[in-house]
Amino acid sequence: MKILYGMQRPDEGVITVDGEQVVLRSPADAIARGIGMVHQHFMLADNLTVLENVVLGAEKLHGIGAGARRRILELSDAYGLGVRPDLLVEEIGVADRQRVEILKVLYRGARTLILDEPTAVLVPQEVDALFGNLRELTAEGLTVLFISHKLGEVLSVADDITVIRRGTTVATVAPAGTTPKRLAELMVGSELPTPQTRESTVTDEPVLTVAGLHLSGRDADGLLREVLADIDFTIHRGEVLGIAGVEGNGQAELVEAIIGIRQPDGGTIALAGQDVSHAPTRTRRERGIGYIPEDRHRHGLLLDAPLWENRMLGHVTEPPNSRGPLLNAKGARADTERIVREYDVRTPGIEVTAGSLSGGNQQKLIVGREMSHRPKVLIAAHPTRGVDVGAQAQIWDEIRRARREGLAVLLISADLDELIGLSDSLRVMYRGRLVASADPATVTPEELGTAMTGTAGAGVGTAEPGTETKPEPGTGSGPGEEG
Amino acid sequence: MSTDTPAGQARPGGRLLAGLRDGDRRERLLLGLSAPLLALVTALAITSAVMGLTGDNPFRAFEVMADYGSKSDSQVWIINKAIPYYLAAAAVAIGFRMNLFNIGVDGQYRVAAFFAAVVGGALSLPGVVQIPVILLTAMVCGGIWAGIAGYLKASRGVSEVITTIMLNFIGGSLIAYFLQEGRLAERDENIVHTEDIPSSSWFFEFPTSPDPVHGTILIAVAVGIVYWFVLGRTRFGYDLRAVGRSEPAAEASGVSVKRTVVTAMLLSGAVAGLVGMPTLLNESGNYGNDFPEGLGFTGIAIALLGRNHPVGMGFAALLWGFLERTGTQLEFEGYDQEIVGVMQGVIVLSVVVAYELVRRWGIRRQQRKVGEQLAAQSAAGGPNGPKGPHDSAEVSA
Amino acid sequence: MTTPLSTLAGKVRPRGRVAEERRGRLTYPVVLLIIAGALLLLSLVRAITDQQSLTSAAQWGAAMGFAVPIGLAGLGGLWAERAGVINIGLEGMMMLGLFSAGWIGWQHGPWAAVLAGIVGGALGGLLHAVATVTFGVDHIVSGVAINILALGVVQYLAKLWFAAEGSEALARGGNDKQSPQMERLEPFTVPGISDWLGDLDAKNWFLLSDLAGILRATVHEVSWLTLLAVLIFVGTYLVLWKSSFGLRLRSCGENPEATESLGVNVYLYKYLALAVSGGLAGLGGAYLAVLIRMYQDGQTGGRGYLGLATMIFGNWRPGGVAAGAGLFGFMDVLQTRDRPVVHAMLLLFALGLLVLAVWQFYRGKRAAAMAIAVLGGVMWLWYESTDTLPLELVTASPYLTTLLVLTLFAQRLRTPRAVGRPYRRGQAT
Amino acid sequence: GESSTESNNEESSGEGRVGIAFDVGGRNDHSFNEAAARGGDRAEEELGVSVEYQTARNGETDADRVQRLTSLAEAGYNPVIGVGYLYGNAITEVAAEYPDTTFGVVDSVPEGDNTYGMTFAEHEGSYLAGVAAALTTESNIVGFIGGVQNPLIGKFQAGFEQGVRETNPDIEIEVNYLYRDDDRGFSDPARAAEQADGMLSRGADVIYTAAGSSGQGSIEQIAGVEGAWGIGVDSDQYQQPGLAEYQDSILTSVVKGVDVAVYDLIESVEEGEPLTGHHEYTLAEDGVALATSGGFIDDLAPELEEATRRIVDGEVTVNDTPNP
Ligand SMILES: Nc1ncnc2c1ncn2[C@@H]1O[C@H](COP(=O)(O)OP(=O)(O)OP(=O)(O)O)[C@@H](O)[C@H]1O
Ligand SMILES: Nc1ncnc2c1ncn2[C@@H]1O[C@H](COP(=O)(O)OP(=O)(O)OP(=O)(O)O)[C@@H](O)[C@H]1O
Ligand SMILES: [Mg+2]
Ligand SMILES: [Mg+2]
Repeated sequence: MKILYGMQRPDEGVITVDGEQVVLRSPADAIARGIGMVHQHFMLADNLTVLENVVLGAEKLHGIGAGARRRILELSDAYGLGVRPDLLVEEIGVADRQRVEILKVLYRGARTLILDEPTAVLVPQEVDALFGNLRELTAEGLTVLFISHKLGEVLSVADDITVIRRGTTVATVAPAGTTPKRLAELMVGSELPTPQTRESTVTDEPVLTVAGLHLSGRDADGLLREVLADIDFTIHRGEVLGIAGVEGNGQAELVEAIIGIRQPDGGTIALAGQDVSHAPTRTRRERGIGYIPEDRHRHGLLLDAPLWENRMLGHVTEPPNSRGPLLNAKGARADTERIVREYDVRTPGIEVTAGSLSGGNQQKLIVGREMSHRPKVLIAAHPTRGVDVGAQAQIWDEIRRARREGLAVLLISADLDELIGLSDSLRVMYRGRLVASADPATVTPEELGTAMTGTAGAGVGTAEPGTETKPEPGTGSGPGEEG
Repeated sequence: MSTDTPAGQARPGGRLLAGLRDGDRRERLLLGLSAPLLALVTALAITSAVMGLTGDNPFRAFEVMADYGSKSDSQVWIINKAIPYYLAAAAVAIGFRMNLFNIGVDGQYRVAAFFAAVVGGALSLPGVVQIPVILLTAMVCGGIWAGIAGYLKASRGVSEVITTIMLNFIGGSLIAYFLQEGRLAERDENIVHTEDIPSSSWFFEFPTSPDPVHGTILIAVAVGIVYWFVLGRTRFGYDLRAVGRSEPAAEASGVSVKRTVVTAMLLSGAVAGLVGMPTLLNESGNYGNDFPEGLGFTGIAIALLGRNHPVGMGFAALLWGFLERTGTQLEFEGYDQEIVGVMQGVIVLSVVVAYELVRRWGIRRQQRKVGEQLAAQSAAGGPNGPKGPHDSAEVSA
Repeated sequence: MTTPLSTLAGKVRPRGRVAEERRGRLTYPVVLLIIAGALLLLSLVRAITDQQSLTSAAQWGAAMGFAVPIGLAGLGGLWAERAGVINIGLEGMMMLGLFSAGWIGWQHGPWAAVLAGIVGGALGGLLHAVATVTFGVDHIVSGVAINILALGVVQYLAKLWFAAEGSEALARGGNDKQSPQMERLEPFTVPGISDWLGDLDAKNWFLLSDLAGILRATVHEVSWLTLLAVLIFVGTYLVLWKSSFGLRLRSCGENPEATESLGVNVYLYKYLALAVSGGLAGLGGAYLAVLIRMYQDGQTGGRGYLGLATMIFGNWRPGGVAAGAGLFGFMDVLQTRDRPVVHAMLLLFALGLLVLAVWQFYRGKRAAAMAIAVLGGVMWLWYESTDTLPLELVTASPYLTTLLVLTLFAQRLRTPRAVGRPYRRGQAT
Repeated sequence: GESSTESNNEESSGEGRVGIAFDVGGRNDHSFNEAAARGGDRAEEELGVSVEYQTARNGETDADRVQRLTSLAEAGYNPVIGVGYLYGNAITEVAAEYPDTTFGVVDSVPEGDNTYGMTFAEHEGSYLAGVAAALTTESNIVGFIGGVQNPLIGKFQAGFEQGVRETNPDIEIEVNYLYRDDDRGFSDPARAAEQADGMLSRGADVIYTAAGSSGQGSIEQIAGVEGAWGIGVDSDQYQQPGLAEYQDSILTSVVKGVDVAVYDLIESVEEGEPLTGHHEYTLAEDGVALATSGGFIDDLAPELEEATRRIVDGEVTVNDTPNP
């Protein structure tokens, strides 16, 4: 995709647009050819307004003032995107950002849209709305290239499917003539693993008890806001508690509060009966909290450091990483070799930097590291995000194995299948509160999605997928709390 | 800081040989050596060009420098000169290793040396007691002066770059206030200085010939060893480096970033406090208005040159001393000694560029190796292939 | 559980932000109000202490003069950091500007010197660009290296070009620390208004005369370069915030990957930004050279670093930089021209802090209000119990003030998001 | 290995070679270095010696100065002269190593049998400047601007104040320094200009500036005001090319006879009877004097001569430290 969009140059081969062979040297070339791309990670500048983000690089079309605003509103109306041009990007929610990204592409008059995993952060209703938008686009005669790991989505939205594995085209199929199972086999070269887990290993021995947790924080304007409120839950030995929710509803803050990075202003956190509400992060981790962070690059690894130093991260006070105040490099090295072996981290050695590994292998290293210290409770935030199918299966396996041995897991994921498949019980988080609970045995992704958008109070399944149910965190649908 | 090479990791010299047998390590050693070589060659070339353009014969100049710099008295001089430089560099490097830019070493060592000199002049204890007291005073004062910046950064989020610059100026005023006849100083002709430290409290010298090497070199060596050991071998050092590499990751791993910031600034300041000691205890015996200034800024350059590495900084400090020693000699030969300033600038700039180029080349190589490995494994499809669901007992059909 | 999804009733409470009314942000009316308040305070202090020079035209004119080079350096820093590059090499670029201006100035006059200064500084900026953008060197490392290099080069060339035996430069007063003098750049005065305001100022009426004095500083014996600097500040605002060029440049400092993905050549913009950055610092150096009519070794005296401080102080906005530089200039001039006035400043600070305390109290921050009030009280006591301040304290006052202000307000600052981060073309995910 | 001194010995230790090491200002600093150079130049002409000039870098330490002096001594230069009080300690140290060489230092008093300390009675010269200022001012306000507040500049201040006061006690004296203990004060003309402007705006009409290169700024500022006078230091600033356009505002300069002192020392060594010890060049022997270029103080000659006489005769003792 980077090549198609001119960000990288191919060694060989040709690209043809509208029957004309082209050489794309830069994104500018691609844009000139009517190719537009919505990247896997949002490409937005938070501190600029929506309007500024959209017109950036295409100022010649309609200027950067009133003309541009008019055009944006026009486009937004025509495709039902509902974009408001004068908000700062940092003030709008994930789904809105996605639409801004699409608008950016449309604004440049692109005829070919590349969408790289656009649904990763959306709830099913938002996905449906997005697909609605895409169908409108294709109806207008635009070409859409849709990249996804989620096979159901591909099958439902695509007219034509190409499977790529390790840099080469494996097959091209029509959605009508294939099944998810067959697609999956094409992708991994073997059968699709599923996160299903049925035999309950839940005991009644509480490991992590959170009661009445309350957290408030200051926003960019210095105003006090409630971020978490009335959070109560208990995870027992052998239990996986899943938390569903649209991103930005307090999950990240909940994790940080449990880990001890944020100091809650109310409530208690108890680990195996001991109150750790005011213990520093290090103590909590020593007492048995394992942590697979949401953003491995930011929170899980030292990208510039070799693997064996990364193996110490978060556990530097524990053997085999140190003896007393001194590091035990030898022990850490040896143990890293073991993790690489046991967890199948693909690397030429333990001296390479963590940054040179692929995402999946980085994640396996993190999982291996956390599991090596026999945690009592594992906080797993999006443990398989952006990870290839093979690594995904391994990580699921690992969680299941540990759970059998009595591990308690707090699982946070945007992948509802993963959540439903792995969890023993489920909670839904919305605007900083746990607003609903569900039984993974019976709940469907759609029902969960409805609850996640905050319409759960209206009952189940009544919410229509569409613009009026879209969550708009940050757009101020009601008064906030002030301290 | 981000320019840290993997080769910048401290490793005991004893393992060097064993390391050579290891292909990976040999390569890193080669990488580590190629950067300074590349830089030195570039710097020589650029300086030659500058001298050539201005009508001087560069080769003759280099010859003069090499010749004069290798004399025994020059060597002693260079070593003595390098002692405070090394200490200043170490102070700066402690900050660098955790992404703090302590631009205020200059102010810290002056404040520290001043108060240490005052204390040293006021007491007349036996040397064995008094010298440690003086050193301790210096470290505490330096630590406090840097600690202010650390505290403001941790508690109020004020950039340490700005606070330390401000504190340099403020420190100058503080010293100026006290360094007056009738306050903490006395007057000797045109020089105002603190009371002389009793000669029993001077540091010893190594009776080398023709000139003695200052005993304070032991302080520099000790700081170097402690720096290497604490950063590379202890949990604390690991935490500190982790914060330098990624603050959020360190925080999540259980390091208290704020506390580490304050601690690092305190340590940096304490080492900065020692910068003035070689001058105070081996040369002047008091702090006067002729006390050297600007060593802190030289320290920054040397930390950059030596890549924050305890041995690297040693070489860099010696190189700096060499340039200054031989620069003066150039005047005798009809050259302008100011060319030394140009050389210093060019060397620092080419070193940082060369290091970055080599580092990036190393990373690209590493990535290629990772890729090759992956390709080889997937081609073999063998033992490490992705696990199918049959591996897992729990997957239901 | 009967339904697959049981709602925990009553728990849904919205958590959105308070509408769009952006509280606490500086809007134009607020800024005007603050300025008016400060003026009132100043008049009050002037009246109480009878220190006329607090609001005299000469004082403010000189403050502007002192502020300009610092402000230009700060603005240079702003250009660089808005494009995502930290520029700690401002001091070196200023030296290059100072030197180039001195070198060209004595031969071709002050305007040529200004041009040369800009070019000299811009060369330094481009060198920084080569190191940081093309070679990806750490920004601070490169900046420090440039400061060292600039000092070396400038001193070497000064000796070579201004002090060569038998040269014209030597004959005309050059030496290895100075260039020969250049012609004077005459300042301008707006005839009628200047005198009228001067009369008004002389009357010493509360507020009115103070205002007249301050305004007169902008029309009486003002350096053309000061005017140029003002235009550049306004121009910077317009270019960076009101043009598509500026939008692109700023987005390079916020999210270069996104900018690249929209077909913008990020390297080009960073190069341009650094050239401008260096050029502005160089202009600051040239300003000094034109002011003292020559290159003088060491005349930059850390102003580049102070510029960096004003940039942070000014929250990366031209108005803020101007205010920060103005504060430095004002405090510096105060102590240079008229030392007793600094004592009066204690009263000003005390009053200012008390007003701030009332404001914080009104906003519900009692602890902060108390702390500030106590500080203000101490200042008041200090003012009442002394007649003069030690020279050393006076000298340190601009730095102490900066430290104090940053300590109070640092948390409200907003750094460009991608500043200092290494960026490589084509590395976006 | 081999020390640099051993190999240098083969170079001639010939007669008639003089080494002069300047402070950072360098030989053309329009100040005391330049005056020292004049002395050296005169020796070259009149005594036929050859003089090697060396200049210090910014931020030097004693080690750097010791090295410079050692190199000169080792190469056989005799006498070796350090210009500026910072050379004091270094001269003491090096002189002990080279008993056969004569070492001189300006503005300091070194130790050792083969050393010669040349200091100047700046306060006495400044006293005369004060007298001239007091007799010239019409506003009865005069100013003193010092570059750096240190003992040396304090001598200038003390003498000037005493001279003014003893001539006319009603005159108000404004005293200001550019910096406290920061050598930037000797190279910041912009600041000196501003300080002069402040004094001028408060009515001062004669300003004495003792601030090295910074003085140019103050004199320029003074020249912009009708009827205001500047007083220079060290060299006769009326004669300086850089200040040519302001000649008409330079009332006089307090000239230090560094050139004479340096010449005397060289001559004594050439004659085989090197000067040693400490010598203060006083008003009595023209070691300090007021420059008369421009003729602006010609009509004050009687009063100035009277003041000179009283100092020389010891009727007046001039303070060398300012009253606090
Ligand atoms: N066979 C291969 N040859 C060369 N490079 C490869 C190969 N496979 C992957 N890469 C490299 O791996 C990196 C990952 O590729 P890319 O991000 O496009 O993967 P992806 O399929 O989009 O993965 P994801 O779905 O996780 O985003 C790229 O930088 C690419 O250069
Ligand atoms: N030209 C190449 N040839 C072979 N392998 C490559 C090449 N370029 C990159 N790789 C490898 O491909 C892998 C993918 O890198 P990348 O960081 O893009 O992974 P990713 O799966 O996209 O990770 P993430 O999920 O964090 O985005 C790395 O291991 C890298 O070393
Ligand atoms: Mg991808
Ligand atoms: Mg990827």
